[in-house]
Amino acid sequence: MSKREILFVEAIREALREEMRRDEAVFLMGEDLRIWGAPLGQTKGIWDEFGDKRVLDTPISEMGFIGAGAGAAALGSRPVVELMFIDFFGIAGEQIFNQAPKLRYMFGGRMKVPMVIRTLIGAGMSAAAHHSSSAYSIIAHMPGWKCVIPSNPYDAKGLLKTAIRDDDPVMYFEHKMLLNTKGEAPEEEYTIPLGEAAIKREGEDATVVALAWMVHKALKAADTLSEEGINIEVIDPRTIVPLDKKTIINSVKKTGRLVVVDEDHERCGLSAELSAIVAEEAFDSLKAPIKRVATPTVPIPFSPVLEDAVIPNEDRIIKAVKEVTSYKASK
Amino acid sequence: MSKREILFVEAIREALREEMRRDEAVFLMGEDLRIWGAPLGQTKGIWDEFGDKRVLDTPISEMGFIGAGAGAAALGSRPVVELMFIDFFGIAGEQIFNQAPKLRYMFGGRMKVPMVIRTLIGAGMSAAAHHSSSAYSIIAHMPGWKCVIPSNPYDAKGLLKTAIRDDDPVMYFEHKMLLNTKGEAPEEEYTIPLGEAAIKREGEDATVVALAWMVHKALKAADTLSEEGINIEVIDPRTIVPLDKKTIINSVKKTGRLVVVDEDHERCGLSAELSAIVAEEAFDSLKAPIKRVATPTVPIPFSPVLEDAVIPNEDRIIKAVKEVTSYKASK
Amino acid sequence: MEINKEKLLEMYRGMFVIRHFETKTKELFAGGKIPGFVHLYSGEEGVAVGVCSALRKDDYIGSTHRGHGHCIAKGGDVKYIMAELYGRETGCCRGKGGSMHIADFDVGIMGASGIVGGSIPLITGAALHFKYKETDQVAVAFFGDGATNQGSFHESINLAAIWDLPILYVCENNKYAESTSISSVMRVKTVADRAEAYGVPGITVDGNDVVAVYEAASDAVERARKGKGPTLLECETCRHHGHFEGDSGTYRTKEMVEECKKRCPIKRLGKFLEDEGFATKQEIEDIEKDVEREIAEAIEFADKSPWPKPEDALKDVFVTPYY
Amino acid sequence: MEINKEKLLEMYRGMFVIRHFETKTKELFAGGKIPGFVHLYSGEEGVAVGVCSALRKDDYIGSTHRGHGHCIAKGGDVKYIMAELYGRETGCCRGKGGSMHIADFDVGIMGASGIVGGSIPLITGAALHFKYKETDQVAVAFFGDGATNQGSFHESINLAAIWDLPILYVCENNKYAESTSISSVMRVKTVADRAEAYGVPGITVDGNDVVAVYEAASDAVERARKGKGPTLLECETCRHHGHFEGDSGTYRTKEMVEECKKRCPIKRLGKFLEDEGFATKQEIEDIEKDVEREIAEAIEFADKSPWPKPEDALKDVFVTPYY
Ligand SMILES: Cc1ncc(C[n+]2csc(CCOP(=O)(O)OP(=O)(O)O)c2C)c(N)n1
Ligand SMILES: Cc1ncc(C[n+]2csc(CCOP(=O)(O)OP(=O)(O)O)c2C)c(N)n1
Ligand SMILES: [Mg+2]
Ligand SMILES: [Mg+2]
Repeated sequence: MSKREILFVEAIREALREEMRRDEAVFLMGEDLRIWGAPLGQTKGIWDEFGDKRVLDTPISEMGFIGAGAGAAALGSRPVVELMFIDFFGIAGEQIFNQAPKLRYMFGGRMKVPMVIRTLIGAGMSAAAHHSSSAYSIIAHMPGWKCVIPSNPYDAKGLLKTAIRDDDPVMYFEHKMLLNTKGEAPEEEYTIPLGEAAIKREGEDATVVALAWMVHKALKAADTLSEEGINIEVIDPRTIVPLDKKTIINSVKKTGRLVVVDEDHERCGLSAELSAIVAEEAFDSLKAPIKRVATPTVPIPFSPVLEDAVIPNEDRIIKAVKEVTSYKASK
Repeated sequence: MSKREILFVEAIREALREEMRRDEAVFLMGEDLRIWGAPLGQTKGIWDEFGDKRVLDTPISEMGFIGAGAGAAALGSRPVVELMFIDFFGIAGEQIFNQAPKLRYMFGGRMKVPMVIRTLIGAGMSAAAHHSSSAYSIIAHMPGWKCVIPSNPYDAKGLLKTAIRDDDPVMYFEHKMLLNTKGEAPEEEYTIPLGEAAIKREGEDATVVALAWMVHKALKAADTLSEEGINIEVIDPRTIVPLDKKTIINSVKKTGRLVVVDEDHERCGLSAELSAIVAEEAFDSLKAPIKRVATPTVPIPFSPVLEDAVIPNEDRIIKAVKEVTSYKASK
Repeated sequence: MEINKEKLLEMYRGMFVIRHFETKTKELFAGGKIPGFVHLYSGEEGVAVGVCSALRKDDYIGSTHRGHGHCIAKGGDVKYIMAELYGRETGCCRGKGGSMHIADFDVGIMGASGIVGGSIPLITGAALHFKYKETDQVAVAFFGDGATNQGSFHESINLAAIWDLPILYVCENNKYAESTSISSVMRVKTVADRAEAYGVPGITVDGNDVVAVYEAASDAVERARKGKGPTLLECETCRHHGHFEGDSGTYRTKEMVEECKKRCPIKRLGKFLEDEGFATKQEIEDIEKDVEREIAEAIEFADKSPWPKPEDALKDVFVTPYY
Repeated sequence: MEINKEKLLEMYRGMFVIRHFETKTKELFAGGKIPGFVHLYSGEEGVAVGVCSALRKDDYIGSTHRGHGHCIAKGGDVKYIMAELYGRETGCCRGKGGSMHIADFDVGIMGASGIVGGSIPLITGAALHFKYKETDQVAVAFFGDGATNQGSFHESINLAAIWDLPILYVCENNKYAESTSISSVMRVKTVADRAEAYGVPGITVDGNDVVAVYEAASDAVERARKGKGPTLLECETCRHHGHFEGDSGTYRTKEMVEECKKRCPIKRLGKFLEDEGFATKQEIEDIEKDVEREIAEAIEFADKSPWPKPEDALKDVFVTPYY
C-alpha cells in the first residue's frame, strides 16, 4: 500500500466522502455542517461535493434530529448524524438511550437502525464542564450502541467506513486533541472490523489498556518506563462495543498486571468494566492489584491548572505501572 | 423504639410528610402527584394535607420541571421532584447530567442545589424496555449526584429524610417491586446517614453485595446456601454515592470472595465498579475471581419468560457463589 | 368530499374491531392473561380509523402507549397484536415489546413508544426518509394532548415545517394526561393553536365524527404528498376507561364519563349509516358478528402460541450477534 | 415613560463597559492569556443593558455561552469576571467555570451555560422560587434565536405561562446560530410569534435601541412583579464578531457585518445623548476614559492573581467532601 500521511480530521472527511460516493443512502445531518464544515472542520468540503440534499444543516434541536436520523435509518437511509459534542447527549437523551438503540430489540429483531452518530469527546482545550466530557461509558452501559473510539488517522478512517456500513447504530467518538494529529493512511480503500484491538507496543511487565488521546500518553509513558527497564504492553481496544476481550486477557495472562488508562470518569466507567472483566476472567494470572488511571468523578474544570490535575497524564500512568510492577503481596 | 410494621410506600409518604411539616422550603413537584398520588401511591394523601402550594402537578415536561426544581433549589427551596420512572432520565437528560449536579462545581462552590429526585426503578412487572430500567450506574457515573437505593421500609424512610435535609442533589431510587413490601419502622423520628452500608447477614464463605430488590434475592439464596453449609455475608450498600467501601472491603478481607448482584446492566455498571474497587483495594485477600450477577446489557424484554431470563435471580446467585467458594486456582 | 358506502362500512368495521379488541383485552388483563401496563383506546376509535383510512399501506404511522387502536387501524393483524400482548413468540414483536411497543413495518406501523412523545422524532424521520428518497409516501405521528408539552413535539414539528416534510401531526386530545386536565397545563384554547408557532396549518376536528376526521386527514395527506409540508390535526376525543388498567379514574366524575360514552364514534357512525340508508341494522350486526369471530380467533391464537425461549432474550440487540 | 439623564448615562456606561471588556478580551484571547472557547457580546450591548436596567439587584438572570455582557450588565464585577476568564483562583467561579460558566449569586447572576437552552429551565425555577416564597422578585432568561428551537425553551415558557411565573424570556435575535441563519430554521417571521403557542404576550423591539429595550423590559417586569405572568421579549440585534473567537465568519458578507456595525447601540445612544442635550462630548469621553481605567485594572488584577491549587480540582462537587 502507498505510504501517505494525513491528518485525523482528513481521515474523517475521506471516510465520509468515500462512503457517500459508494452509497446513495448515506447522508449527513447536524448543525453547521455545510459552510462551517462542523466545529473542527470534520465535514469541510463535503457540502461542496454533495450539495444540500446529502448534507443537512439542522436547527439546534438535537432531540428532534437525532430521533429523525433513527427514524430515517429504520426505513433504509443510512444517516451519519453529528452530535457536536458528546456533552450534549442529555439534550437528545431520550432518543439516544431509549429509541435508536432499543428499537430493533423491542420490535423483535424485525427491523434495523443503520445510523452513525459522530461526536467530539475529551478534554485538553479548557472547554470546561459542558464541552470536555468523554461519556462513552454511559453509551456503552445502555444496550444497543456499538462504540468506536479511534486513536489515529488510520483507524479513524477504516473504522468510520465500517461504522457507516454496519447495520446497527454506531456511536463514533472523535477526540478533539487528536483531530490535528498526523498519521499514515493508504490512499487505497480499506476498512477495519469492529471488535479488534490493536497492540500498539509489546511488553512483558504490565498490560496498559488505553483509548484515543490516552493511547498517546500511554506510549509516551512506555518510552520513559523502558528507559528504566520496565516494558509495558500497550493495547488500544479501538472499539469498546464490541470489545476485544481476548487480546486484553491474553496480554494480562502474559504480563500478570493491568493498568487501565481512561479519560472517562472513574466511577462506573469503562476502566471499571475492563478491571472487572480481568478480575473475573484472568484472575489466576494476576500478580498485582488492577490499577485504574481515570478522570476522577468531578466535572471537568476550566482552568488549565485544574484540568491538568484531573485528566490522566504520563506521570500518573508511570506511577501506576510502577506500583503494579513493584508490587509484593502482603499475605 | 416502638415496634411497628409499615409498607415501603408508607415509609416514603411518612418521610415526605414529616419533612414537609418540619421545613417550609420543602415542596413536591411532578406529574399526577395530587389526585393520583403518583403512579404507585407514593404521594397519596399529601396534597390533602398540604394543598396546591406545596404539591405541584406539572405538565409532561420533565426537562422543564426538573431544571426548574434545580433552579428553585439553587435559590433556597428544597424541592422533592418526581421523575416518574428512571427510564425517563433521557427526556430530562441535559438538566440531570449537565446542570443540577454540576452547577455548584462550575460556579466555584459558591452555591448549592438541595434538590431530591425520587424515581421508580427496576423490572419484575413486565413493563418492558421503557419502564423497567435501573440506570443508577449512569447517574453515579456522572459527577454530582448522591444516590440512595433503599431495600426496605426502615431504610426507605430514614434515608429519604436524610436526602431531603442534605444540601446536595440526591437521586432517590424506589424499586417498584418493593413498594408493597412490609417491614419494621419505628414511629419515632429517625434518620440514617448516607454512606453507611448495612450488613444484612453475616457469613464467612463469600461476600455478596446487593441492592434494593436484589437484597431480598440474595437473602433467599443465602438461606438455600446455608442448608448446604455455605455461609455468605450479604451487604446492602444502601447508598452508592457516597459508597461505604470500607464495609465491603473488610468483608472481602474476611471471606476472600466477592459476588456482586446488580439489577442494572452489566457493562460499565455498578457491578463493574464494585469489582474494580475490590480488585484494587482488597487484591491480596481474594481467593477466587470476582463474579458479577447482573442484568445482561440488553433492553428489558416484555414477556415474563424473557424478563425472568435477564434479571438476576436466586439460581444465578447460588451458582455464582458456588463457583467462587469451590474455586481452585489453576496456577 | 365524496365518501361511498364501502368506505363507510370499512370504517365502521375498523372502529368496531378496535372496540371489541379493547373490550376483550380489558377482560384478559383482569383475568391475568395479559401482563404489564395496558392503556385502552376505547372511545377514541374515530381518530385512528379516520386518519388511517386516508392513508396508503406504504404510508407509516408512529404510535404511543395507547397504541392498539392505531396499529389495528393501520392494518396490523389482530392475531399478532394479541399474541404480543400475551408475550408470546408469535407476537408481532416476538414477545419483546408488549402493549406499549407494537410495531409492524410491513404494514407501515413504525412502532409505539412507552415514552410520551418518544416516537414523534422517529416518525418525523420517516417523513425525512420519504423526502430524501423522493417517494410520495406520507408519515403520521399520533400523540396525546399531554405530549404536546414535551420538547420532542416542539423540535419535531419545527423540523418538519422548515423542511416541508410529508407528515401529519395528529393530536388525540382526550383532555387528560393521566389524571391531569389539559386545561391546567396549557394556556391556549386548542392544541391546534400551537401550530402557528411553526408556520404550520392547525386544524381542530371532532374526533367522534370519523367522517370529519377522515376528510380533514385526507386534505392534510394530499398537502403532504404534494410536498406542501406538515399539518397539525387536533382531534377532540375522550377515553371510556381509566388512563390504564388499574386507574380508578377519580379525577373524572361519573357524569363526565357517561357524557363521553354518549359521544361514542361507533354509535354515531352506526346511526348515520342507518339514517342515511347506507346500511341496515342487519348489515351492521353481521359486521359485528364477523369481528367478534375474528377477535375470538386472535385470542385463541395467542392462547395457544408458544412462549419465547429464555435464551432469545439475548438476541436482537444487534444485527450481528449480542456482545 | 420618563427616563432621566442619570439613567441614560448609566446605560451608556454599562454598554461601554461591555464593549471595552470584549475588545480587550479579544486581544487577550489572541495573545494566549485567555484559554477555552470565547463568544463575544460586542454589538448586542443594548439588550443586556436595556433589560438589566429594568431590574433590581435582587432579581436574577440566567445567561448563555455569550454571557459576559449579561453578567456585567447585571452588576457582576469585571475584575472577578476577567479573573475567571483567565482561570484564576480569584475568578468569580474560582477558575472552575470560565467564559461559558460565569455566575455570581450575590448580584443575581444565576449562571451562564455552555449548553444552548440549558439555563432556561433553571432560571424558570428561580421564578418558581420567587412565587413559592411570595417575594416580588423577577427572573430573566437570556437566550439566542437558535435556542428557541430547543425543547427546553418550549417546556419552560409553558411552565411559566400556566403558573404565571414572574419571568421575562428575552431572546437576543442576532439572526444567526453559529453559521446558521435563523430564517433557515424557523418558518415564522419573528421569534415573538412563538409566544402565542403558550398564551403569553410576545413583543419585538429593536435591540440596538437601548431605551426601547429598557422600556419594553420595564413593562414586562412590572407585569411579572404584579403576578401577571411571563413575557417573551425579542430583541433584534447582531454581533460584531464571529460566533466565537476563531470563527472565520464566512457565512456573513463583509457588507452585512459593516451594516451591523452601523447600527451599533452605543454609537446610537451617544448620538442621542448629544443631540438631545443629555450629555456633552466631553462627558461621554470622560465616561469612556473611566471605563478604560476600570478594565485595565481588571486585567491587571487577573494577570496578578494566583492560579488555583491543583488539589482544589476535587473540591466543590458536594457541600460535603468529594467521594
Ligand atoms: C416522558 C414520559 N413522561 C411520563 C410518562 C408517564 N405517562 C404515561 S402516559 C401519560 C399521559 C399521556 O397523556 P397524553 O399524551 O394526553 O396521552 P393519553 O394517555 O391521554 O392518550 C404519562 C404522563 C411517560 N410514559 N413518558
Ligand atoms: C445543545 C447545544 N447544541 C449545540 C451547541 C453548540 N453551539 C454553541 S452556541 C450555538 C449557537 C447558538 O445560537 P443562538 O442561540 O442564536 O445564540 P448566539 O450564539 O447567536 O448568541 C451552538 C449551536 C451547544 N452549545 N449546545
Ligand atoms: Mg390525553
Ligand atoms: Mg443567535
